[in-house]
Amino acid sequence: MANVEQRGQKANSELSPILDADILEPEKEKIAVATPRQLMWWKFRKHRVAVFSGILLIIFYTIALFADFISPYDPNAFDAKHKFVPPMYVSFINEDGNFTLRPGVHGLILHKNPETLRITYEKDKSVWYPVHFFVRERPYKLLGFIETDIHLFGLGEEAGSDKIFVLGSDRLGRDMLSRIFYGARISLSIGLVSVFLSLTLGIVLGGISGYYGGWTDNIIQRVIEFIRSVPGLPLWMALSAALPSDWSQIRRYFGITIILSMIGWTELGRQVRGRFLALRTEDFVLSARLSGARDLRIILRHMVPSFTSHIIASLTLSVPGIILTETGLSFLGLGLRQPVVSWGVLLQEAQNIRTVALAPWLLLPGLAVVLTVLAFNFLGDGLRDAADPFSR
Amino acid sequence: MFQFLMRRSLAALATIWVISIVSFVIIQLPPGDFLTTYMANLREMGERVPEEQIAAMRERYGLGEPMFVQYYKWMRGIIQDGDFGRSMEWGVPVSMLLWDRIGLTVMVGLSSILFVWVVAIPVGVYSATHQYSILDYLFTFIGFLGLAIPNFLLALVLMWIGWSVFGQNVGGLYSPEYSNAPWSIGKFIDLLSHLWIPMLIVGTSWTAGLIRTMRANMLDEINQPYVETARAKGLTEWRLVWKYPVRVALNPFISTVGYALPQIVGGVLITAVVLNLPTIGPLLLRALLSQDMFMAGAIVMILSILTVIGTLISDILLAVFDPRIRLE
Amino acid sequence: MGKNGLSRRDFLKASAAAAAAVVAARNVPVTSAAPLRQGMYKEAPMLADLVAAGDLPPVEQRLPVNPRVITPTHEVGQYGGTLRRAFKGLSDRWGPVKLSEEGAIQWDAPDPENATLVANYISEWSQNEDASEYVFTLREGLKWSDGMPFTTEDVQFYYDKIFIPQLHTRPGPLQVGLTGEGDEGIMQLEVIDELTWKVSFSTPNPLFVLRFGNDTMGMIAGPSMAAPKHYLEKFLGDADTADQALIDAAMAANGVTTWQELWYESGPGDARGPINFFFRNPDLPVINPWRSLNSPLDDPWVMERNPYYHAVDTEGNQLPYIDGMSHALFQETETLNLWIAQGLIDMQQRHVSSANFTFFKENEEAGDYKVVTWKSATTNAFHPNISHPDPAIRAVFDVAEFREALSIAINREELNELVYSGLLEPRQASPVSGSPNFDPEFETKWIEYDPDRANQLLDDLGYDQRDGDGYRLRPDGERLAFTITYSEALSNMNPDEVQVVTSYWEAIGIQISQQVLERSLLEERNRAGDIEIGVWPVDRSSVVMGDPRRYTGTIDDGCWAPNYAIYMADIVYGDGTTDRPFVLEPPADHPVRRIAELWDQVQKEPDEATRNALFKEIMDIHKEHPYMIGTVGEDPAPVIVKNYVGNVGSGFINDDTMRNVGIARPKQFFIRS
Amino acid sequence: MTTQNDTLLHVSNLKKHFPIYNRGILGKRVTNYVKAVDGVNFTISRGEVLGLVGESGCGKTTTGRTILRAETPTDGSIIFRDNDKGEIDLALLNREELRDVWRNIQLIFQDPYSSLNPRMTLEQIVGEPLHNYDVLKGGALRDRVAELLGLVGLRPEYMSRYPHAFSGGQRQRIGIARALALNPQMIICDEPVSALDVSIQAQILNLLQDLQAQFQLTYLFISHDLSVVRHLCHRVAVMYVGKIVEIASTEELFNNIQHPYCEALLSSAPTPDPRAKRKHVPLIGEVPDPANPPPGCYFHPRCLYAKEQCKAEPPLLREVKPGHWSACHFSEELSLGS
Repeated sequence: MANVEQRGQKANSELSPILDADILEPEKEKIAVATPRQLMWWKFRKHRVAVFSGILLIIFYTIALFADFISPYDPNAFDAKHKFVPPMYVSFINEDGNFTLRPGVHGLILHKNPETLRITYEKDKSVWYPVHFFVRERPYKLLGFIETDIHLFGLGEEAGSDKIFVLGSDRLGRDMLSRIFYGARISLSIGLVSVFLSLTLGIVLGGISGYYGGWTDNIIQRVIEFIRSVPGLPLWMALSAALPSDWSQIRRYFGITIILSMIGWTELGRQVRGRFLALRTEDFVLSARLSGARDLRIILRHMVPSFTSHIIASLTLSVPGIILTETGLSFLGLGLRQPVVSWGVLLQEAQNIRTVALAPWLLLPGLAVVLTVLAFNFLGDGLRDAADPFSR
Repeated sequence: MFQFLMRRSLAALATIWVISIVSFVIIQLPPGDFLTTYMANLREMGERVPEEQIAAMRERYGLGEPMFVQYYKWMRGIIQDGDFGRSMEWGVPVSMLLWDRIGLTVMVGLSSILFVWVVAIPVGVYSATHQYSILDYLFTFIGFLGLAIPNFLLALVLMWIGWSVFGQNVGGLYSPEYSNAPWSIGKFIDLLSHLWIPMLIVGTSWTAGLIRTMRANMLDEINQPYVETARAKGLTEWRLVWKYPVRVALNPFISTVGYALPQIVGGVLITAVVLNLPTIGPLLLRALLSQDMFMAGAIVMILSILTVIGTLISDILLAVFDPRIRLE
Repeated sequence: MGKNGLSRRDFLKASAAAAAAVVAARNVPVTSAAPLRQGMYKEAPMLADLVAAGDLPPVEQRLPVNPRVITPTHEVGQYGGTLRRAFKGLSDRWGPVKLSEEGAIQWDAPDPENATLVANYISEWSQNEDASEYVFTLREGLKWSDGMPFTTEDVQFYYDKIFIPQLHTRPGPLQVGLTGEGDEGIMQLEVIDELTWKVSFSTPNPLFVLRFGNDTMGMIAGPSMAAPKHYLEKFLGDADTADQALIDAAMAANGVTTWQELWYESGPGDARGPINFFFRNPDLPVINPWRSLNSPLDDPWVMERNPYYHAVDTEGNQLPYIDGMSHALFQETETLNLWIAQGLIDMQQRHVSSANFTFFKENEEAGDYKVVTWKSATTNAFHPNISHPDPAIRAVFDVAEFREALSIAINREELNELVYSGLLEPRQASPVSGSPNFDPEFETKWIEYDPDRANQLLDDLGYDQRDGDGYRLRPDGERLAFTITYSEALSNMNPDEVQVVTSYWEAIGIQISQQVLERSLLEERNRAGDIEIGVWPVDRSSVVMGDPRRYTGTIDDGCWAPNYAIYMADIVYGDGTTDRPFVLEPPADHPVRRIAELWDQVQKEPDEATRNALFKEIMDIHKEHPYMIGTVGEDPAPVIVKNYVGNVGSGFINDDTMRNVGIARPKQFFIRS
Repeated sequence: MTTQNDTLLHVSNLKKHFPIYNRGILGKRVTNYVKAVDGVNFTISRGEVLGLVGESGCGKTTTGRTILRAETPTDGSIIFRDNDKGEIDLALLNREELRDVWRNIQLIFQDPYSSLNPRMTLEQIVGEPLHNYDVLKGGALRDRVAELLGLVGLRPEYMSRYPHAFSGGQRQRIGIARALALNPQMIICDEPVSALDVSIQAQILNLLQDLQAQFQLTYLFISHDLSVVRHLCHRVAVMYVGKIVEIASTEELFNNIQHPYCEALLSSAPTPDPRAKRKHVPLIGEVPDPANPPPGCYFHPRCLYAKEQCKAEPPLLREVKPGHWSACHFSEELSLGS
């Protein structure tokens, strides 16, 4: 220690002249001291579609999180008087035919064909219900702990048994809008949870594989090759079909999640391994070791940060696959089931061409799926492009 | 080359062996043994089954014996007699039900791959040669859309349009009048007129990825000096592009078939369920839902083996085209 | 009571009474109508051509001396045409089978009002005083579809090689040939002459004919109690008559490795094998109106008329009218629905669900068909398990007031409207209107929607405390919470109903969770007896005595006291050797003990009045405080009938006991040219 | 060689062989070895700068890294005389013990781009060793980093910048600062200037030289560039295919070449003095594959003076003059060099 000080003193007195490294102008200096995350963000910001997709996804996830606040109705509340109501036009013309600033909907008159029992609705121009905001209705726990009964919008008490169906209703008179919102909870979270599991598996196994190499690497590589060479869907179908059917829906949800991630981890594992292999021989990793860093610090402080951005990008790109698979499995009747509401479950209910011909709005959950998947793909693309701000 | 072939074939065999174990596990997965399921199915159909018969079947299928003995018996049956076990639901050997459908499954799969290639290669080349043009963006967008729309949803929407607009049931692979007819030109044309729908549905989800691959490969190649040289020699742009860069760009493209195959099989499967195609897909779904596990296990196994073989073939093709692969 | 344009309750009041009358055993012979004079028979043009070409003997020689005469439902029909139908393939055997099966005694309904058991390929039958002996006489000159004579040798062959009496060491529930008293209870056969045979039992078996009418006893869709010996004996691998070349060819064609497997599918005696089941063997001689032309693995599977069919219409036209049937294969019911709407189906009842009523009706014109409605002898029901292994749960469910509260908490009108478009009838789980056991009081027991009273009942039972989430608490402080266990395949019952009923019960403060099981697992769990509330439609509610297992609780696929059922099965059928574990014995004075005793007596009681009175007592126990909580029932069972198809009646009862489509007598359906 | 007391590092019989795998039908098996370092002996005295020269692929970088134990040696010993702990054989140390050694031996990398973690600021990079060995913390660490940056000619204000803001030369200075952080006794400079522009090279070399003088550092200076070595080193060792072929003081070596390879190497290098007349000895042929070196003297296929003996008998490194070692059978007979 003393030695260091002493030498330091000496060095100070004999400083070599400072070389003419540039004093940067503020703009460049900003870049010079920018953290990698900032650089990535600056690069990402330029990718308009990706930014837009990101915003869209934030909106979707917010909806999922606050589904009970935003949804006008209980997603499972049926209503014999409002089966197959088509999406309603929100109108600004009230019952007197006057324009108002407050949006509202007209009442419906139900007709039932006595022969075919077909139900049709006619707009009742004489009745107009304004949409109220922050109405007090069925109680719920916001975010699971705040007890409240305030909902974003609704028709309020004056509408009696009449309802607003922005996206129409299904065969049991359930509000499609509320169902899609609630369905987002399952469908969007299953992607994240599953990706998280995949990531854990992928990082642990891929990391072991890549950092230690040798026979561990060999075995893990063979497993990955095997999983990738087998057609996934039949396998997932078989595995989900084999989930004990006396499981509760929650267990089933996690069962499906685990099945999805069992397949999903291979791609991540491969990438993590590849990164580890590449990084392991990087000079800066060796230099860290020579600087006395122990394995854990090398992995966590040096290796992991330098591929997190890539991993985040590939994670983002693997979420849609999982969402699609969940939707597909539920659609086939092998995934989640009623009364759980997920987009796949909703689409399974739309499987029926006859029903869809009568009520095409039942396909709307499909639109939600497509938008989400598109958004994730664009976002992932943007992130991937931005992931490597140091590319020389 | 011989070493390469041997190595790949051995690897494929090993994979198939693991698949057989996985399939066997699938057969064994449902709670209880398949006999209880079978009996329940019989009762659903209105049969009454005496206990004696149950005991007789238990004996016949070697139930109660250790797992590996059952596995051994099952494998022996497959290898010796092509006997995949008996479909509980249909009451006949699984193999009797599968072969026709496997043929059609392979056909739908191959034609989908063909479709993907026929679309993806020229579009990819165009996108690369006309980078950032309006059509390039359009193709990218459509491709992404194809990637984002689940196969079954697309099938559903097509069915719905077919039904509500044209009053036509677009499902199936044949019109009713041809379904039991022997092969003829008429039947073939009829088949083609039905085939394009599943082809389109399965294809859309894959063309996107392949267009992007092709475009990227082309961009890499097209900026190589040799292209400039060729251009300087006065080759027409058309010949210039198609003669060299496309060929080179195709190499990594061939290798994508290997990993695309498992996914295409999945796509064919789920589409077939919606469109009621007489392929293996609806059979698998039904087997799974009714826990007809010998059937399900056999289908998973056969599909997987087909995939492994397909991948092997594409590997070998690639090695023929691109000798570097062999050394890897 | 007419509703939604559908007739209700005008169904088989009379018919079922008639059925009951048949069951009321008489010891006078029941014979078919007198034979028509020779030379008056007419035949289908396609057969006439064959006769003219010398390939077929004339119709008089093909028909028995005294053919069965069938009165057409509406009119004398026309010959010709192929009826297009759909099926789900090999496993969907009951569709084609019920169309064409031929029992010695068969249900017959010239109109829905008059369903009776009649002699079919036999000319008459009789029974002795105590119903322990039955004598049957074949129609003289009856022939197999290959022209070979049908004799009592075929009956003996069936008894020895297909029924195989040695197999039946222990009786199971409802086995037709058994009475339930050990070895002696097994049906004994005695061939009297070429046309006559006798079966006997060691104890009275008064329900034999009734059950015989709904079971072809193993020879599915074949003649009950007979098999074509001249053909089948060649396939008996261990007999002198064996033809090894034929056996080898059949084994190869069917992918089996032993000759026994040609005979059975699952085990000895099931007669569903590839060789002795007409559905799978086009070469098998039959006496059905149609015979198979190809394998059901083909698409479509087709049938063609049997030139030797033994029945004629009132004008002497040999039946059937229709030349052939063609079954197209479908995987998803959805596909069938589209085919129907496109007019590709000529007549179909199986797989046609009332859930799609509106769709079928709306496409009547496009598809050129009519939707005819029948009525299913079914009531959808929830089954609280009064024999649950947990005494606390048992104590909740086995209280009439609790079940009443559950029952009246259900708004059946709304449920009906919501899930079934108002097509079904709110009712208690009870025999359907028109059944001999129909009881209007039973039907309406506890069905009035009254949530206030339901809450009051629960309060009075001591469930008046509620927790923070608003659920009722049991006196022991546990939440009043149950799991409904059901399968998505519930015949015609829509799983949506479970969602709706769940919300009704939640509304009276009972927490309900749901568990969906694959069907076989549901049965498994039901056998294990630990389901809390099961869901299952109560079917077989027309001629209940023919198959009363829903009410005795001894059926495997959903019942109200699965653990007591083991005990009851022991009393009713058994010799104490059932292999199911004896979980729980009903308490000493429990009504289920009485039900078991009563049913045991009913089965052996030769006197009709006494038997009916005993059986009524069983139904009255159920009526007093229903164990099965019925919701809505009497499903209108839509039947698709192309406008050019004639003689398909409407308003028939749709029940397994009466052979579903079979009761409309498909052999007299015809296609108008 | 120099007296034992002054010896800081004594490398003897150092070997580093890399296995070659062949993917057979049934997996990998080792078929051969690349003998990257094959029995290297030398010593370095305290305060001495030893140059290690050779064509690329001759094993000089591997030698450096093996001494540091970034690679595990196949055989041999690496005796390091630590100030406090006395003599240690680096070849025998485990990972934890090596951590201690790395306080005293450091490495300067060839590539200034890949050797700096792009996700760390200068402060973090240069402070890393101080942090890891718990030498300094917080403000003191920051001060020391500032001081180190000053030492290598960088402004302390740059501390919060990331490497991407710096040029190659500047980056190499950062690497040097990091190597100096713990006041090591010895630094292995692995071609520290070969990746830099020629104009920058001199600056860095001067800096290294200054620092060496200032702190009495010991360098193992690895380079393929003879002129750089001549300029900087006290002694020079020349490597060829995993072996040292000649070792002597710089003056001695450049004036009195004893090995034909060195002669060829020297004659192909540009000389700082264009007027100096030198015999031009072309270096013909390829460097042999270290997995399959030729028999006898590895250099004989390219040697102008090769004789029969050279093809059969591998020459030993022997002291042909006091302090001048050469591995040629005929060192004494040949008259080489200028």
